[in-house]
Amino acid sequence: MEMLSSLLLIFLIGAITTYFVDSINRKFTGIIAFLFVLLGSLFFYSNIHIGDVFVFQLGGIEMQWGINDYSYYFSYIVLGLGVLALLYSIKYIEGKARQGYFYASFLLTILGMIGVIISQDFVSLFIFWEIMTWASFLLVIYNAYYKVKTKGIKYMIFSAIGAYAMLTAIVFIKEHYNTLLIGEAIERGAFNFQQYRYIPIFLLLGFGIKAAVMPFHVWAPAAYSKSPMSFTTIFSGAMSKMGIFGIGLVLSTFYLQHNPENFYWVKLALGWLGGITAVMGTLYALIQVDAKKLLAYSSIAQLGYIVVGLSTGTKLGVMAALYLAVLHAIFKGALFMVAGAVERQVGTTDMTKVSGLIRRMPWTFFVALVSIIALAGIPPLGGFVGKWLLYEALITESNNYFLVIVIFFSSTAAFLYSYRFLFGLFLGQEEKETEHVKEAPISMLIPMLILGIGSIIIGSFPGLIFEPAAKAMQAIGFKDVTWQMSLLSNIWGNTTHLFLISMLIFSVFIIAFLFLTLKGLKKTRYVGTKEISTSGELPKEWENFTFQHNFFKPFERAASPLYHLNMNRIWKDLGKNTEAFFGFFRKLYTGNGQTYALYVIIFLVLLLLFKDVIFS
Amino acid sequence: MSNFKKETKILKSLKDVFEIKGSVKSDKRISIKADKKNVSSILLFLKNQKGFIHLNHISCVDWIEQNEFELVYIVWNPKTRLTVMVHTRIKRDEPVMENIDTIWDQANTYEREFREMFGIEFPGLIGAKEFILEDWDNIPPMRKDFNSQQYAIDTFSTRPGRENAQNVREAIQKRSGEEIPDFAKKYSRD
Amino acid sequence: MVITPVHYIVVPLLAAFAIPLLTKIYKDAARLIPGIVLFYNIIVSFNLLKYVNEHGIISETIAGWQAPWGINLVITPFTGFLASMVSVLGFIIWLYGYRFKRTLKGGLVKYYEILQMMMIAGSIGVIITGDLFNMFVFIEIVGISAYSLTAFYRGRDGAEASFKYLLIGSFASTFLLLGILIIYTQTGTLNMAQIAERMHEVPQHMKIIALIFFLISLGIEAEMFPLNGWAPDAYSQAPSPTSATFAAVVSIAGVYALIRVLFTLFDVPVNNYLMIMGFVTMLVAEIAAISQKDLKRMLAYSSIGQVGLVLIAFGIGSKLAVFGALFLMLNHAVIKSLLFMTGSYFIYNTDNKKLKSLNGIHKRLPLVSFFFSLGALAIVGFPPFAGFWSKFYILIAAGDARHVYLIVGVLGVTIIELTYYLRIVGRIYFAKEEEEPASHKPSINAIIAMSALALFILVIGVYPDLIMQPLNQAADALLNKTHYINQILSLN
Amino acid sequence: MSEKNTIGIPTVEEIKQAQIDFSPRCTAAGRVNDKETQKMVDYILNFARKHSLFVLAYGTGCGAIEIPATMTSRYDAERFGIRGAATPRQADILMITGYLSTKTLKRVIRVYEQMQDPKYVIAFGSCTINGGMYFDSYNTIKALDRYLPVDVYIAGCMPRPESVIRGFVKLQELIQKGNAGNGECYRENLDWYRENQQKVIKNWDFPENYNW
Amino acid sequence: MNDIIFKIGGAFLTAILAFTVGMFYAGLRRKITARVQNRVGPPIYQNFLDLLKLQSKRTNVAHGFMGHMAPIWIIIAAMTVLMFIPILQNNLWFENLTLKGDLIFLLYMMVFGSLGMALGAGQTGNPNSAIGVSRGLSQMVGFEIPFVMALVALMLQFKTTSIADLMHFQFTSGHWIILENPFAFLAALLSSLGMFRYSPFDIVGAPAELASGPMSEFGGKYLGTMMTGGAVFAFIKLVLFVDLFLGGAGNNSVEGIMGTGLGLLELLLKTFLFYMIPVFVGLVSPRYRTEQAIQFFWKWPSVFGILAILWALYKNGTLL
Repeated sequence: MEMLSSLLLIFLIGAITTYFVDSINRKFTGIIAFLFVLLGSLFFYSNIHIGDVFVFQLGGIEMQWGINDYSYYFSYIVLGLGVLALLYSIKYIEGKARQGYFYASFLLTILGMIGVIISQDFVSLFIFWEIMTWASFLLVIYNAYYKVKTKGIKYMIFSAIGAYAMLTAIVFIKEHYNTLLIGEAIERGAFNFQQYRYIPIFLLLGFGIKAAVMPFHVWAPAAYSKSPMSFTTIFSGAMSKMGIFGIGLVLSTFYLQHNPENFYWVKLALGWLGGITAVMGTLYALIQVDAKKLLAYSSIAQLGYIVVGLSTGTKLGVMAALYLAVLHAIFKGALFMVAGAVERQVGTTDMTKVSGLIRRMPWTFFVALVSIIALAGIPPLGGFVGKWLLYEALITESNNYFLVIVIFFSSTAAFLYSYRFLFGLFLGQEEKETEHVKEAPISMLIPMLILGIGSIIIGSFPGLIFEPAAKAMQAIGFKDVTWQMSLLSNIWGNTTHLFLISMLIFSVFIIAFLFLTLKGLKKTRYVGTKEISTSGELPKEWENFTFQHNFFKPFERAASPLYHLNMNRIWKDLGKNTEAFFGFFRKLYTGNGQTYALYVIIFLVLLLLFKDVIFS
Repeated sequence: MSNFKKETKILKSLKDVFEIKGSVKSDKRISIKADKKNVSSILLFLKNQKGFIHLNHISCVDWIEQNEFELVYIVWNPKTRLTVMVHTRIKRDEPVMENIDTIWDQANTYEREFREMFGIEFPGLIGAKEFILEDWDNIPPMRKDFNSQQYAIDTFSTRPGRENAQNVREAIQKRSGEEIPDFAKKYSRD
Repeated sequence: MVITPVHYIVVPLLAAFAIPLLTKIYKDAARLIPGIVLFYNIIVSFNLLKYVNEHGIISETIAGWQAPWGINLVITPFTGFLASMVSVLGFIIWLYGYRFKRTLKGGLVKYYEILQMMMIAGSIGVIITGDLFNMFVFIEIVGISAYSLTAFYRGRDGAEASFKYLLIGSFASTFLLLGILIIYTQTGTLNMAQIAERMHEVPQHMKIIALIFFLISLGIEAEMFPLNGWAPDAYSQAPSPTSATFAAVVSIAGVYALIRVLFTLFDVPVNNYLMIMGFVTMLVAEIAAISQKDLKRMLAYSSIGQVGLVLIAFGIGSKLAVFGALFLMLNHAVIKSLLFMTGSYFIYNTDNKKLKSLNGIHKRLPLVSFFFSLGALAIVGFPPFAGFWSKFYILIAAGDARHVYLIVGVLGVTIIELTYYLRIVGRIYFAKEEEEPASHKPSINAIIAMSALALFILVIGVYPDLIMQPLNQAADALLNKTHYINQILSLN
Repeated sequence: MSEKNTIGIPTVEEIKQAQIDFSPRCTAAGRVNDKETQKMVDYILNFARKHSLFVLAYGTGCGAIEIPATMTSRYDAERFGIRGAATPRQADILMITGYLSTKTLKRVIRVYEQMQDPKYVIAFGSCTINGGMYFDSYNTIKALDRYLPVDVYIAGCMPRPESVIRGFVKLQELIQKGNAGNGECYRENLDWYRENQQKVIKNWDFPENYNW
Repeated sequence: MNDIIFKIGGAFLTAILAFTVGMFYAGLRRKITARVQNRVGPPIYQNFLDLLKLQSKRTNVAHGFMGHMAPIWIIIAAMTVLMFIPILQNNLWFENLTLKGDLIFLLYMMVFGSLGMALGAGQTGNPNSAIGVSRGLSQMVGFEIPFVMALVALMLQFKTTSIADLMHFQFTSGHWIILENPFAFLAALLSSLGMFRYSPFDIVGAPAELASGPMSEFGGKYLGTMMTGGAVFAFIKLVLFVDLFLGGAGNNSVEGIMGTGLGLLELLLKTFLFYMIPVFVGLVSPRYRTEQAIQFFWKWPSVFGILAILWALYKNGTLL
């Protein structure tokens, strides 16, 4: 099918066009980029059908692109979020330099992601993976301040470690199966575990780094928070899901379908890594003062849940993971957009400097509120469904009981940072500096509202996501996946009726709201946040009493042992030691001709001395 | 005077360096009178050379008859347990005194209080702004020429029935003819 | 056969002598003639390559002197491929350097052009020659031009670098001559095919001693660790087009000589040696590169690292590995030329070789910055650029040979490489710096040259099949030793 | 107007009249419900109000030391439904415990205005009545009802907890009758109060309108 | 159709019951506290008076939309959770909409109220509110952990995540879970101390330090509504514990109204007895700081929680 290649071509042409349009007229760059992605998405959903396959030869290697249910499921994340993020970008990036660069990289990133999900052989998977990586690197360093550069390099190094681990695995897959097609490799079935144990491990490492799994997560906070927010939407919402995509693929193909007996240790290791990732992400999220960074750490934690879900390898667990993947894209996309809107309108997202934006940006707050509720997993929004599935999977199907506690700890502590985010930016007293702030422009609000309303709807009707997710699971080898539109049920026969809950909550809400609002309506005064009651003091105009510094200090003190494990520091030490070790080698080049001549002589002597050893 | 050996020694050493008048008041208490411009150097000398590291107190007296303020700096040596009181006088007309909150941080509090209550300026004072009083618009209240009672009557409404409260005891006496007991006389306001 | 390989030798030599004369007539002749010569070389190369790929090996004997003493030129698909590559790159580098230092006095430009041309011609000579002694001669031609060009700026640093190069280079010549001597005494011939044929008669200890001399001398030319101390200094002190030539042409010739000697002449197993030394070369070079503060020096170390990878690939020795190695040589030549070209524009504009001065330079040189970033991404091996494929094939080959540690090592070193290249990309684009107009905008010929290379990188990256066929044949030709011997012996 | 004393001591009636002139008591005080017909509702609500008195824990002067004694085991004010409230938003009673410097008065006024109707003021000790021992101080006000509407004064320096409880009981009686709680009166006569307040508080930086 | 009417009627009855009982329990607590402190104390209906007074406040101050919504979140959470907890076993009126009462749903729904109120408190702009919220949320992370451990233990031991099933198990077997898994009960009991937020875990709204913390800007109808919600929540917690550990209520064979009455009596008895534990602990305890409270919950209660899970696995036969 040429349709697949034309799809990629749309994005490629889009990238090139935007790059050049920018140098002609900056005004239309964003719109053109958006139109290209819209076109691509429409093209994808109208012309490309499940089961399409495109086989060709490139560089002597057989390649195959295709679409199955599993990749179709992830295309929703990539293209859906991509369209919204680009619509959002138009105003977000307006007025900044190098828009062509930005949009071209953006489109290339989307191209890379689409490529990853349509690749059905390992080489094109790797190629698109790397395109995605470097294009996103260019975006990570788009913001032109100094620290970004090193953070971008950090991201790139970890990505490269992952990618090269993947490449190693691919090389050995070629050696073992003598094919590079994923489907063929799966068909050839069980492989010699004693000898090739590291193949899936390497693949998992490669995908896991992109999914920011525990010891390799250190690139994520900086990369997520320093990129332009409209890109972070995709970065955290969709690109990290590529890691999830890969992990799911690897687990199902290498373990569940062919070697279920070898799954136990992987399940345990991956589950606990995911759990620790969730905990560490949460713990670090709640001590952040920058909203963007908070969200970045929160993304790591959420990805931890998804990895835990996948690691169970059961229907409910994988369903939870797939559901959470979409849900995380929805609410974290919305939240990063919120952070971006605040950044654009106010100029900073430092929560110690911003507060009380709710009156200035009510719609943005609405989106933030809805998304945060979804993130925290509070019914009746979507997050609860994901949490429910995850717990039920762990308790009823996976027998990983203590992991439940870890996950629950993380998700309870998530309330802390959820509140911190809303409070830090939107609640509290208004800053005098933010008096002039206006609501975000409409083209930024629309995508945010779409995502916000999305997380409300799928809270009551998770079946909307279960349907494609179930198909996707069948595509990777799960049999008889059942789902219901708004009813959750586990294998012990317990059910939770979401629509009923929503209706109940809604009706109680209506009653309570009417009661509270209508009662004494005339005598209720709505006053500003400066008029607080503490000790009768009248706050001065410039004063801001909002409690922002060391917000969760008590928790931090109580949990201080947990904060001792600082992966960032460990990696930094490792880097330093490596550099010191390198220093020794570097000194071999003294810059002195005599030394070099001596090397030649010594080398000659050595070769002559050990000639029997070397040339036998 | 042999009892006050240490005290005399300190006094002598002070007199050697500065132009001061002074005497040993009592056991371990030395009182000196210094010129305004010497005060800070005397205090520094005492702090750095003689071990009077602690500033006990600074007090201010309004000598309205002499048209002067008197400032008393009381410093203490914790080792020898000697106290030195440095008296100095400044003109009421130009109430400016050297700031010593660089020598002792705690002097800042006293000086801000004097600034507000007596109107003495201390150039270079840290936090030289409203301290205890809020929005004071009259002459500084602790000066002797400030009539507090009159100010209170003028500013704050007085409840009726209390206008001549000062004479109530006398009035009672007059009305009922009873004697004011001796012990009560000293509490009488007139 | 339309053109004979002799043209390779004759035309540049004649031109070299003609240039000083023609300069008297037409002032720009010194700059034009090398271009014409190199372009002619390209035509010759493609013709020959096409012929060779269709009809088999060409062996041309000059002046009727037969082996063992004669000068004979051999074009196989392998050498033909390398010769074409070197010619094309030589021409592009000439194009790039067409306006190079035209403010210099005429004489200097003249010498520069002659030396440059001689260096390229010499490299082609190394590649196409069929006997050992001529190889030595051509290596000397290359070497002498290179020494002179290194010292071209006549500064203290240039002189020092040149002297180092000369010092180490003279070691190379000496040992090469010694090696040739031993071989000649043992086999009685200098023709490589004949030597290869008679090699099994040579006693083992003599063979190995000769091999060691070759390894040392050609290792110096091929920049193998620890014999490559000259390279960074020479690269960084030479004029930028010359640096590009070093990377794209001279080092290729050096590697060719080493590989030819090891693969064709000797039947001693050197695979492990090549892999280990290649890996050490790569590792040390990249480690040295990461701590450099000087752009050209860093690129020089990077070149050494790439050569190390080429040696590893040849060390693996399978068809796919040699294919990958040739592909990598091609990519390396192209990309490194591009990097040196763009890097030299950075240096012109900052008057400073330090990396620090690159901060935010993209505002002044957008196109050049773009090319540099492209080259950086390509040389690290990011798809969809050309660099990816060569590395990929080499890794696949290593995987087939089950060299686990080699794969992990190479990829680990690649991470180091990636770190410093992307650090520069970061600098170019993203550190803030006050804006000033570019003092040296790239001239149109330079843009054409760089665009051609960039286009190559992109096109090959997206569609590698374009050069799969010649590469395949070249790899076959190198590996099929008996065919080579038989063909040449029968032709002579 | 009975005998006028020669030495100028006013009679009780004169004092009362002067008191009214000095600080007019609110006549509109203590309206519980605007609809007169709802007697029963009034009764119930007043009953609830009188038995649920939240005292703002705001000690202005030395009298604050009597409050703990009143609240704790010995005198146990909680049996009357009296308990402390932490913030003016929740409180019913503002208890001025002793002298008020002008600086404190400003805060007290603000706190009073932040409380929600119906709200009651209990002034505590002589100082709030006539300045007490601070009658000639340059910095304390002398009669609180010039600045805030006071429901109950408790005389004494200091009043013992018994007196305090007596004051509360008096207030409860007033509440039951519907005569306590002058928040609306304060709002109606705001100009008069503001005038007095601004006379004392020099740098007036309150918001223009009565908006909390 | 009849069923639905019964359900709705039952829902209202339950709400009224929860409200009344909750308010009376709060009054009882005040009375008991007073008696322990050798005081007379307020009448036990005192809280009704307080509520009536607060609701009859003539003016109210709201600090914006979220502040206005704060009590509503609490009411929503309280009513929704109430609807999902079976009050009496097998009783038409008091089984509500349980749908077997999913435990995970309850865990999350119970947070809904406090988080919503925290948002409202945040909007008031009072720093004390925010500090109180920070402490409250931190403390919540403390006590939720042992509580969840206990619940997971129960789920594992009885292979269900439904409260109704747990109740049914106790009803049919006659064994209360407090005996079946004592460690789970201990863990839950200790974390219930934190849940009720009485001393020593009352730093969240400590009046002297924080001016009643999150509620410091709420008065009048808002405070009254919050009190209502709090009373209902107290009842919910008690019923939850009784259902989970003390055999539930309504376990009698008497038919009709009498049966319901007996069941309610049983429920009141059990809840009252359970309620006395946090009340009396609160009476004799000083106040923990937040980090001390968290660390307390992460020490012994969590150890009991782990023991509970191990015990459940042992009973289950899946341990080892």
